Amino acid sequence: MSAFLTQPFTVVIIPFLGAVLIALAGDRDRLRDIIGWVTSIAFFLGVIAQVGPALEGAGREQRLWEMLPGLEIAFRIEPLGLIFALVAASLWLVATLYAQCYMKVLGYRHLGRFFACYAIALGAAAGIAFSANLLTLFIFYEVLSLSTYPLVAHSGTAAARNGARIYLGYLLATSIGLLLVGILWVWQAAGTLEFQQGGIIAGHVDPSWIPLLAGLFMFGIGKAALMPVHRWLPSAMVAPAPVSALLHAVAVVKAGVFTVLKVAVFVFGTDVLVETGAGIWISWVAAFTIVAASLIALRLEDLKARLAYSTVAQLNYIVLGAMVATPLAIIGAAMHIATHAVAKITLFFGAGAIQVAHDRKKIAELDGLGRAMPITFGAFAIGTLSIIGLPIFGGMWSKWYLVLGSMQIHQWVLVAALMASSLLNILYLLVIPIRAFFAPAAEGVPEHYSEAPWPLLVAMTITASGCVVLFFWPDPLFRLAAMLVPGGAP
Amino acid sequence: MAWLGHFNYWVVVILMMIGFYAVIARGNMVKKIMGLNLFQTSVFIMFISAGKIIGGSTPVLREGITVYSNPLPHVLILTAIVVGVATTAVGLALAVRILEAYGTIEEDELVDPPDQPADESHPGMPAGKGDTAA
Amino acid sequence: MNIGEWLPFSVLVPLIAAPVCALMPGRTGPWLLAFLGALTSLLIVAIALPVLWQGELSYPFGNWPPPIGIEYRIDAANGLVALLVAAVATFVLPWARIINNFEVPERQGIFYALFLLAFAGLMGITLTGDAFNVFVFLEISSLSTYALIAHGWDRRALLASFRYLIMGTVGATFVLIGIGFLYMMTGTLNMADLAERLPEVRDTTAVRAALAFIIVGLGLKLALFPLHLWLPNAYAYAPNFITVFLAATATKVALYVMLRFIFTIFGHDYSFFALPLTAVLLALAIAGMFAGSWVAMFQHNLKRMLAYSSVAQVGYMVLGIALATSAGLAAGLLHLFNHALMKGALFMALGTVFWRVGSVRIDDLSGIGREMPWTMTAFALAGLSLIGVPLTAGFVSKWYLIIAAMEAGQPWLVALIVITSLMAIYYIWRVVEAAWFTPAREARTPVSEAPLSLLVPLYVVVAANFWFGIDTRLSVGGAEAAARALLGGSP
Amino acid sequence: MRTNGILRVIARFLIPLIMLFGLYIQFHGEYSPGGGFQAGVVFAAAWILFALIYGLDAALEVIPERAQFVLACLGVLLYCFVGLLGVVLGGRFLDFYPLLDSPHAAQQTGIVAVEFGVGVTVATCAMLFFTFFARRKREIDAAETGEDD
Amino acid sequence: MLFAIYSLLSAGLFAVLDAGDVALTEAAVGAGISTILFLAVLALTGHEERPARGKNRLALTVVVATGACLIYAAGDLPEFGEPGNPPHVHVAPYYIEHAYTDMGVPNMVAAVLASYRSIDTMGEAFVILTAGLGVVALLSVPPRRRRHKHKPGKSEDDS
Repeated sequence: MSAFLTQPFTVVIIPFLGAVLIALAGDRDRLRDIIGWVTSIAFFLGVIAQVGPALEGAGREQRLWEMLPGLEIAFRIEPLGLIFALVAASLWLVATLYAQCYMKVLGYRHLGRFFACYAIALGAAAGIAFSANLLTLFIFYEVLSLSTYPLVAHSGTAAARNGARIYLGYLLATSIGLLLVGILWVWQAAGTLEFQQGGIIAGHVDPSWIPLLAGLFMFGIGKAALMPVHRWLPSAMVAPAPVSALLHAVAVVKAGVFTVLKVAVFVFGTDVLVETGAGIWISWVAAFTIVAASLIALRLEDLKARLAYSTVAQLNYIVLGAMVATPLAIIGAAMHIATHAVAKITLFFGAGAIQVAHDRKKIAELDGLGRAMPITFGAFAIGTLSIIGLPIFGGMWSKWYLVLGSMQIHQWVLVAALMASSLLNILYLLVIPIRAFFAPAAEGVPEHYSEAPWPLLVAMTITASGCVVLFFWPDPLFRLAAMLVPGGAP
Repeated sequence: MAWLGHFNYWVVVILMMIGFYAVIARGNMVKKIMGLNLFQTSVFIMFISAGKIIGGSTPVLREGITVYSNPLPHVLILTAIVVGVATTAVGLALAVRILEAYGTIEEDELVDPPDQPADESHPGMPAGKGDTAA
Repeated sequence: MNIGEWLPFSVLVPLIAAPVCALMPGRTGPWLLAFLGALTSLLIVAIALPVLWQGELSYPFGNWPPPIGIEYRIDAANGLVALLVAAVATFVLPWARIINNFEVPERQGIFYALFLLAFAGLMGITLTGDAFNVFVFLEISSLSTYALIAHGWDRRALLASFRYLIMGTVGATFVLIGIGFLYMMTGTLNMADLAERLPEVRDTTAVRAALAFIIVGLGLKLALFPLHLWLPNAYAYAPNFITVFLAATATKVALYVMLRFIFTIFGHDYSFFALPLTAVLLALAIAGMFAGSWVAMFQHNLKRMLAYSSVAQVGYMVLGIALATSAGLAAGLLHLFNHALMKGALFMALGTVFWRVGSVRIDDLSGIGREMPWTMTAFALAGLSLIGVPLTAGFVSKWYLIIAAMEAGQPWLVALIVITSLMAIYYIWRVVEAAWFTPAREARTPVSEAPLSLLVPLYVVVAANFWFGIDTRLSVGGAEAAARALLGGSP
Repeated sequence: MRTNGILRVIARFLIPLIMLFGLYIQFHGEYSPGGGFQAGVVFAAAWILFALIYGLDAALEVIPERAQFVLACLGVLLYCFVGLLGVVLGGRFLDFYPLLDSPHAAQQTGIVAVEFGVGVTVATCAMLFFTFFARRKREIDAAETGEDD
Repeated sequence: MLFAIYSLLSAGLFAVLDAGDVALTEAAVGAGISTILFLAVLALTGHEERPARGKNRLALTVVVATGACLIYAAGDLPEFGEPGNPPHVHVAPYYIEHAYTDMGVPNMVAAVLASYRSIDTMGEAFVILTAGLGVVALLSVPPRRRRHKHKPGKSEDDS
């Protein structure tokens, strides 16, 4: 029985069951909140239970059923997926605290639908994390796209509908138009879609075609926000803050870059990527995206939009790492999934808290607000520093390995892009808390203490401290990431 | 000789083309159905002429006759004729109803604005069941 | 008793039930009889199916050995199609009862008798092994279909029915001409016998013309682009029950007959050699896929939208067949099966909405998702299947179609399939958005959810979409067995 | 037309003759050209002629619309019944040999029976066509005058 | 009228081609029933017909294409009336030789129709029944909307 309870599929199914119960609970607030808590805690425990075996190198495997001949729905726990699942599960706990308060304070309606879709999105993320082959992954990838659509369109205004339409349009079009084609190509060539260390296409696809195939995958995984398929991410910012925080800083976008990493390591194989040069051209696109997105972010006045472009840039760190494909770069990319998630969710929480407390969205309106909301902006500052990659914050480690990895293959342009991005980060992110604390107050900003409700503050504090914790205790994360590359730690 | 050997067939082709042309080009629905009849009859003739054997006779067993024409096409065409008259009847019934509903059976005059809400004076139910059955 | 002896009764039972039904008064009796007739057919075919997968069965009528008499010759291919037709009839009828009481309140005895005739006609076309018998049963089903479509409550139903009658009769006559040529060249009408005797005369102009006439004639019936003109209005204005039934079965049966002629009677090596069939069918399929999807994107009447989408979906099926490989044929057959499931569910959901709202125009349905959540959820789920989202039946058939296109060395087709799928997303999502994310029009009185008696059958069909997207043994296995049966001994 | 005496007189002779002819080709179909369809149509033609001369109402008194409808259904049912009888008696559908011991007699019985079924259906359906089309004219006229205020 | 004459002519043609049964049927159906139906409907619709516009060229193309296809097919069709044609050497001889021995029926057409291919004939009976039901269903709806076009919104209950 306990063996069954800790099977991967059981973990994946928990949020789906929770979603059904939440939908049934509908508008009964208390009942719905309790179910939400129970679900997220159960999910967290389920993921935690996978860590031990995985660290010993014995990740569980579960084959459910054969959908088409040779194509199974199957799950397998491996280190990368576990990193992603851990991040999603632990941050869901925090986000539950945050979201239940946020949605009620701002008076949103149809909360049953909202939290049900929220839970489904998490379940889909777990399905992506644990999938053992491309087909299973693709299925949950689509479930994730579809289940987040109602969340983005939640408010039902014309702007929200329009944003949601762009959002879904980009994600479905790229996934069906490019990703699925890539998957079919792999299936046609290799005869399998099973993830394997070292890749499955080596020797099956003519090397001269591999750059094209890699392009199909990398642009097909629209959730990784490689330019020019990044437009959906700013569009998704019409969603309520908890959605932007957990889904568009963690679950959805990380599902994208996770898939990128997974495909790079387990479908192409790092050797193939390096030898055929397929990785390099895409890593250049990623580098371009990093710089371009940072430059765009500089010019944006809306706080959430700026954060969205920052996310675009940060996601491409991971794509870049995956495509550089040296062991250090892969480790850096895997770690960046976690470190960026913790930092970015803090920033979005902050943006939401500002909205709840003072209903402000424009950056110019935040001058001096830090004195009124010290906790919010303190957390915001920590998140920013972590993203920049300064010591005592977790973001440093992942950036460090990414830069090292790029140096190993003498791609100085990529190194330069990463460095430039750090500088730009200071310019467009760090200035926000600095001005909030030190600039003269903008119009209407109160001078006395007026913070957001306590659940929001608690949530932010937890994630901000997470940034610090990851600096001092990166070892478990590092060990998991190192298991991805042949020969373990470098 | 080949041309003469197929003289039956040329009749069929000409009839068929006339009938088919009437079906497509005629605007009047009754004329269309007449064209359809003509079109079908030409096919009947094709079948029947395929069953004919020169020097043969009607396939009813009689003393002193050894060569009979092929009975199978006759059977098929009996069926086809009935199908034809059945189609005619249904088509004409439809034409009558269209005449009543639109006031004309000329194709050119039958215009329904494509996206108008449904015509409400049809004997069918005009609007939904609403909440009455809830 | 041998199941082969019972198979013809899947046609005869509904056929005999029809005149009885016409004589019955009231509403319950005719409906029950129709349902029992369909159920009997379904049971007979379902029991026989495992036998059919092993090989073919023959039933000579009147005990006259073919080709003297007429036989029913049933193998995996027509077994699968017959199962589909019978299953659709059986599962749609429980839903249709309330719908019909609303849309066709009077003379239901005749209405259900006509339905039984249409149903039996389709079954007869499917099972028969005689070329002329195809024509006779084709006319039974066509004539009853014309009359059924005219039962629609909009006056445009009459016009749609008339145009269908003209085009359908022309199509049937074309088929008859083709059969006539075949008879004149071989002297037989039995399909198996024809297949045996045709190779002797295969290089004649008459046989080639016969193939052309039969393909054009059946192309009219199955709404192959550009011969689809009758279909959108016929589907849009027919009573909803009839729309569901036709959309799920009629074009499929016509397609099956075309396959039977192309592959069994003429032999696929001949068909694709004598005429440039691959090129022509491929071009028409692609044109249909794009034209259908494109027009569907701009329809206001949702039934018309789905009808145009059917034109596009027929394109997918023909695409698979045009590849002329066994994988392509299996993919086409699989889509034939799966498309029936998804279009059935979609039209059923729309019919349910119509029953409440009295309209299927997209403007009238804004906000309906909140008033009829279960019905519209069913629509959205079936829509996912139409788009081809994984875990649905639609995904499986598109998957096979794409694999078949790649195997046939035509990878560019993949792009076309993908693009039209994206168009499907657009037109399905338009409805979802109107249903849930648009405020209701003030002019429309709010409605409530449909009762369980409508929702349960609807969800059974929706569940089938997911069942055959997850457990593909029956559909894929059936399609592959059917493809083998159609290709016969030829490799 | 109804007032034309000559027509009436001729019709009085002609209609029974046509009906007789119909019956002849119905039951003599095995021996000479003719059979169910032709007989049915000829029989219906006689009735239609009657209706044209004496009026539809008079004709409907002879064979009411409901009777036409019921007979049309019964005609095909007779056909099916004969077919089923073959199955019940151990043969196949529409197998006439099991009907009687003598093969020729069995076949002839079967053929006559099914031809009769066809004849009934064809005759009554043809009458139904005529009834409905002819009556429509009257109904429309009535509706027209009714609406003309 | 022309239509009836055409039907009679074709009936005559059938008789010449040894198809007595078919001739009888075509005479009764084509010149009889169909003509009466057409007359009945023409009485309803009136005889005037507008000249059709626009479609003629398309129609001509389609018809010529069909005709071309038919003529193309003719090249290899067997010649008229030759006893050696495929239809006369396969299946049909069985009927001619065995119809009488099998069932003692001298009229081979009747034998084929009602026994050898009786399921076709049954189908045919059902076709005519279908048409009957269809006509009944279509024309049972009371006629009251002919003036609809001119009086939109007028209730139909006053008739």
